[in-house]
Amino acid sequence: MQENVLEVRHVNGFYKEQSVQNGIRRLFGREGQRVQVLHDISFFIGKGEVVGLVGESGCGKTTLSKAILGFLKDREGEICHQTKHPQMVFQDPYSALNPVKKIGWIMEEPLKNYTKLDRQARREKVLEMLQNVGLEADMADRYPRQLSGGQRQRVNIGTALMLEPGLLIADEPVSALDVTIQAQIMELFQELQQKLQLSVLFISHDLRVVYQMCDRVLIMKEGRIVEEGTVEEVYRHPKHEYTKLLLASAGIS
Amino acid sequence: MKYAVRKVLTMGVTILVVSFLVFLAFHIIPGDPALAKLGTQATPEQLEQLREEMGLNDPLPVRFVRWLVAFVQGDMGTSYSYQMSVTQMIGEKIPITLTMGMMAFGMMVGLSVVLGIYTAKHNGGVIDRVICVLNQLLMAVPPFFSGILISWGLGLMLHLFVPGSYVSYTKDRGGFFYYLLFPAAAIALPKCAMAAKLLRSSLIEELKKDYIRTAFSRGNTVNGVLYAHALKNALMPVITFWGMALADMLAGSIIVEQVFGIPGMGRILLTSISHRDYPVVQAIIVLIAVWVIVINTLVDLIYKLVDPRIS
Amino acid sequence: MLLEVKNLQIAFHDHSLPETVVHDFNLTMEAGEIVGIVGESGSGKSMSAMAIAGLLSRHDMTKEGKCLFQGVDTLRCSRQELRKLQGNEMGIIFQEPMTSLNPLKKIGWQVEESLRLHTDLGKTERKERALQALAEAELPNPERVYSLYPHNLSGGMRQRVMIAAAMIARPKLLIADEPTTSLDVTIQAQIVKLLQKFSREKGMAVLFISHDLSLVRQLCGRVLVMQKGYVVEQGDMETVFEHPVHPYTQKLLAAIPKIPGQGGV
Amino acid sequence: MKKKYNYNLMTGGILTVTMLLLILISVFYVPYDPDKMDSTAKLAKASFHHIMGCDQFGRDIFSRVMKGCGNTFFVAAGTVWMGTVFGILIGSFTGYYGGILDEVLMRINDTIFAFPSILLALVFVSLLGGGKYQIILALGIAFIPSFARIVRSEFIRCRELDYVKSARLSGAGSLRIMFVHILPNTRNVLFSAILIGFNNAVLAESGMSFLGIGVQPPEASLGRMMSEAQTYLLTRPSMALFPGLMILWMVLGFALLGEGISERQAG
Repeated sequence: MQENVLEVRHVNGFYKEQSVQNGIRRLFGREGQRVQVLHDISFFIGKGEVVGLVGESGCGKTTLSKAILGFLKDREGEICHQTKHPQMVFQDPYSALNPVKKIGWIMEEPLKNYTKLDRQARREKVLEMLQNVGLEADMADRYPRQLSGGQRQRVNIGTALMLEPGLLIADEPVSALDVTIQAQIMELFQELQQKLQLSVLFISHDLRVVYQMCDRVLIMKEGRIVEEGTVEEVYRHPKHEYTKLLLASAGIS
Repeated sequence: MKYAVRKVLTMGVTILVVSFLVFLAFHIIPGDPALAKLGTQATPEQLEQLREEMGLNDPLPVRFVRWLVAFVQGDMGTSYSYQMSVTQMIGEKIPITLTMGMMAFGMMVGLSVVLGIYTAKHNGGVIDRVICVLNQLLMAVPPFFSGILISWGLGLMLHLFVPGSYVSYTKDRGGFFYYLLFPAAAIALPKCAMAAKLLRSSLIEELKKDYIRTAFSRGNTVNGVLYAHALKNALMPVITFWGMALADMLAGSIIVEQVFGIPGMGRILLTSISHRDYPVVQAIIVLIAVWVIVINTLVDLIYKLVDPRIS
Repeated sequence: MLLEVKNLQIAFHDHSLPETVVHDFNLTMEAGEIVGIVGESGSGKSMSAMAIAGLLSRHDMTKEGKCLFQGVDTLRCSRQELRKLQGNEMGIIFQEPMTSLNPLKKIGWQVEESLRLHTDLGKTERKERALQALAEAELPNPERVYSLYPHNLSGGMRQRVMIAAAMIARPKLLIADEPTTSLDVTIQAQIVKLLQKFSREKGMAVLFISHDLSLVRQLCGRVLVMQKGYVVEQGDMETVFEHPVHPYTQKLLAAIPKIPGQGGV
Repeated sequence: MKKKYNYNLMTGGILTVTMLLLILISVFYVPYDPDKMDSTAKLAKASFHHIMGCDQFGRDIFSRVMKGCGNTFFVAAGTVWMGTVFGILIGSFTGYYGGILDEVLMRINDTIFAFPSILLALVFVSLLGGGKYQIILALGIAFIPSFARIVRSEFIRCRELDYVKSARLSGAGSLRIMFVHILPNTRNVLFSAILIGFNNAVLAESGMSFLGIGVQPPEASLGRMMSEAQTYLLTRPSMALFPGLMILWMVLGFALLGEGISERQAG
């Protein structure tokens, strides 16, 4: 058994409504009304493994990723990861890049905050990473608006990899892209994953993409993981009704 | 319904808080009301006695509640300078200023709707451009300048009215309204220009939206789309502006009353400020505060009526 | 023949060099037929569909060619003539169900709109038809939905409302511009089934625009592949998907992740 | 590419630049001492010596207009500076953190915001007394809420965007996220708010001076000049016209500039 990069045990997640009533309740030290969005979630990701997380909008995929990154304040259960700075690739290539900053500046940011490298060394690392994600070096001096969707997503992947993270969460990284661009980004992703032995939680609603990218898959519905297994297992012999429905809707099976 | 109750309750609380703040502000300032009443020749004993009579030695919250109760009952205190009831002093002036404000409001709403819709519909046309330039100019004119221009042009040159004169309501009803028409126009013009511009851009923005395309795809005429679909949506931000303008018009009237020599609230406020006649200033400020807060609540309620999304 | 588009060409003139976004677009549709147009963003597929629907009218744009719908040229005819078709003979649904409905009007009012504009049915009759249309679009509890506002409904339900509104006047042609793109997979499949049902039961033709090849495959009988304003390939669903001729079609099909043993798309 | 002419930007730019030039010159040079009364030139008509004529005391109107523009500009700039600085501070913290503090501050903010700024300033002036600096303080406080509100809503919009989450994952602290990542993104909105606020300040200041509670004599002020000129409206309308036109010039310049800039940002 390999060592696990991420272990999630019996996690319950809650979302607090931001209302005046709740604010007043908090003022008197009471708990506000909360809605449970994650129910008893348990899974693990091994080193160098890509795990897919499939579900429809509102099923709690994004909340789960927030919980893993430590952004969800109100949760119960254990989340252990071996890595210092887990990173994330976001769905929307447009809003994930600060529009008033240059690409180089954005990619440098993790190094500035977490390392003691000087300006020169940071610059070199950025240029190296640009090459790794298949972009020209002069991209460093451009603004996000001058880049296409595919190029932006390459920059996002590059930024996430700057710190050589042990764990990467990819939240629908290709669903906002055209099919042909999607194929290119997936190829790049797989190439980097193998080269750097990345452990990835790959969130997607597209079963075909998940099939190609992932080793194992988790099917999520209404805050619960309803099915789990290797991709082959789940796709060929789905057990849960919901998985069957998903596969049928996508024209697989 | 729950929404309305909540809004009205919030309004009540806000009015209380604001009037307390105003009350507080006018009690921190230096100056002794008893001294102001009796003059500097008064002996310390006399002063002390009057203070006791006026309740000035009681703690602040007690005095606030007493003042508030009296205020609600219509007793706003006594003016230092004129030794007469503030209620009486202001009471005569409120209808004048209010009439002028409402006339200005009516002018603004009417004109801005007509101009806004016309310019949005003929976006880019010659008349649209002319109106836009005019709007831009009007917005930059301070109300006292437009007042002076109206006095000079319509009053002195065209002899439509005599600048600086005022007709009392009791003497001549028609004349009263006629003479308030000009100051009302001076207040309304800049606001009207802003409202028309806002409605125009709001409509143009609205006409680009997806549901407009849907409306066309069902076979609506251009006018059908404009009036049945876009207008209501486009009016939302304009309603907010109208509300703010209505609140602002009282402030505008202070200046314009000065230009046209109208004996309204603005004039009393100014003289009271320069004479440091605090009871009068305080009463007027609280009244205007209530006016502003009530208008804001009304705007919120109208919003709720128009927009089902608000809860 | 229901629809005949001949040499449609659309160009923009907002820059000094005119930019042609649709070149030489040809299409014929028979009653009851379902035709798909696929392509990536910027391929001109939506532009062509909107031109056919008579919803493209910008002063900095020129449209050439012919687009005969029941003998009326929707590119040239007056707004008056166009209005008689839109919402009546021709229904249109759009990509974004969230923004395509007027947020301040009740669902019932919006579903009935076509009837109000094109027929002189009374209020009760209109309501009856609207409830029927909502039920046909498989919305649960039509009575309740009728008096709700768009923001009360989920994306999938709003798209059903859009379909009900488009179907209420029994159009002969339904133009669906990426109707499922912003919806979840399971809802997508339901919407596609719904369109299929309508086409079969009412003999309505559907022009289905999408970037999702697997959906087009499930729904359509014939397909046009567009790239950068050109129709690069068209024909039977089977032929195009099994034996693509044009390199771009091949590339598109290759870009879809394959699941061995499950067949292609 | 065919270039669309941005008339608003051009006109606004010209008006503003000439106005600023005029103010700059007035600091070093004015044709006459603006306070010097010349009994021989009382109510003099516009002539070669006095290009805008003289007022009832024989003071050169052109010189007074120049100084008055400077004073108005100074007050407006001070007001806007105060509003912006405190508005950014309050707006950014309440917008970024939210919660009960935000709730309370925004209630207060909304209430102040609902008041006509000139009225608030009147209250302050009645408490503090009139004068240039009192006006800046009074109007400045009255202007804070509008800026705070704008900054806050921008921060609320931005804090949910992915690039902020990405910055947090990159190890940026809250202050760095607020002022290095988010704040520069509010510049467009903030800039047009500053221009609009500037104009409101100009109008408010001249209005208060018109009422006699703004900039105090003998310092020249456009508003006061107009209120004095009212008496001579029949015989010398130009006395009111020139200061009025100057206010118009200033406000129009900034308004068109703002309009033009937002046009450019949009297109």
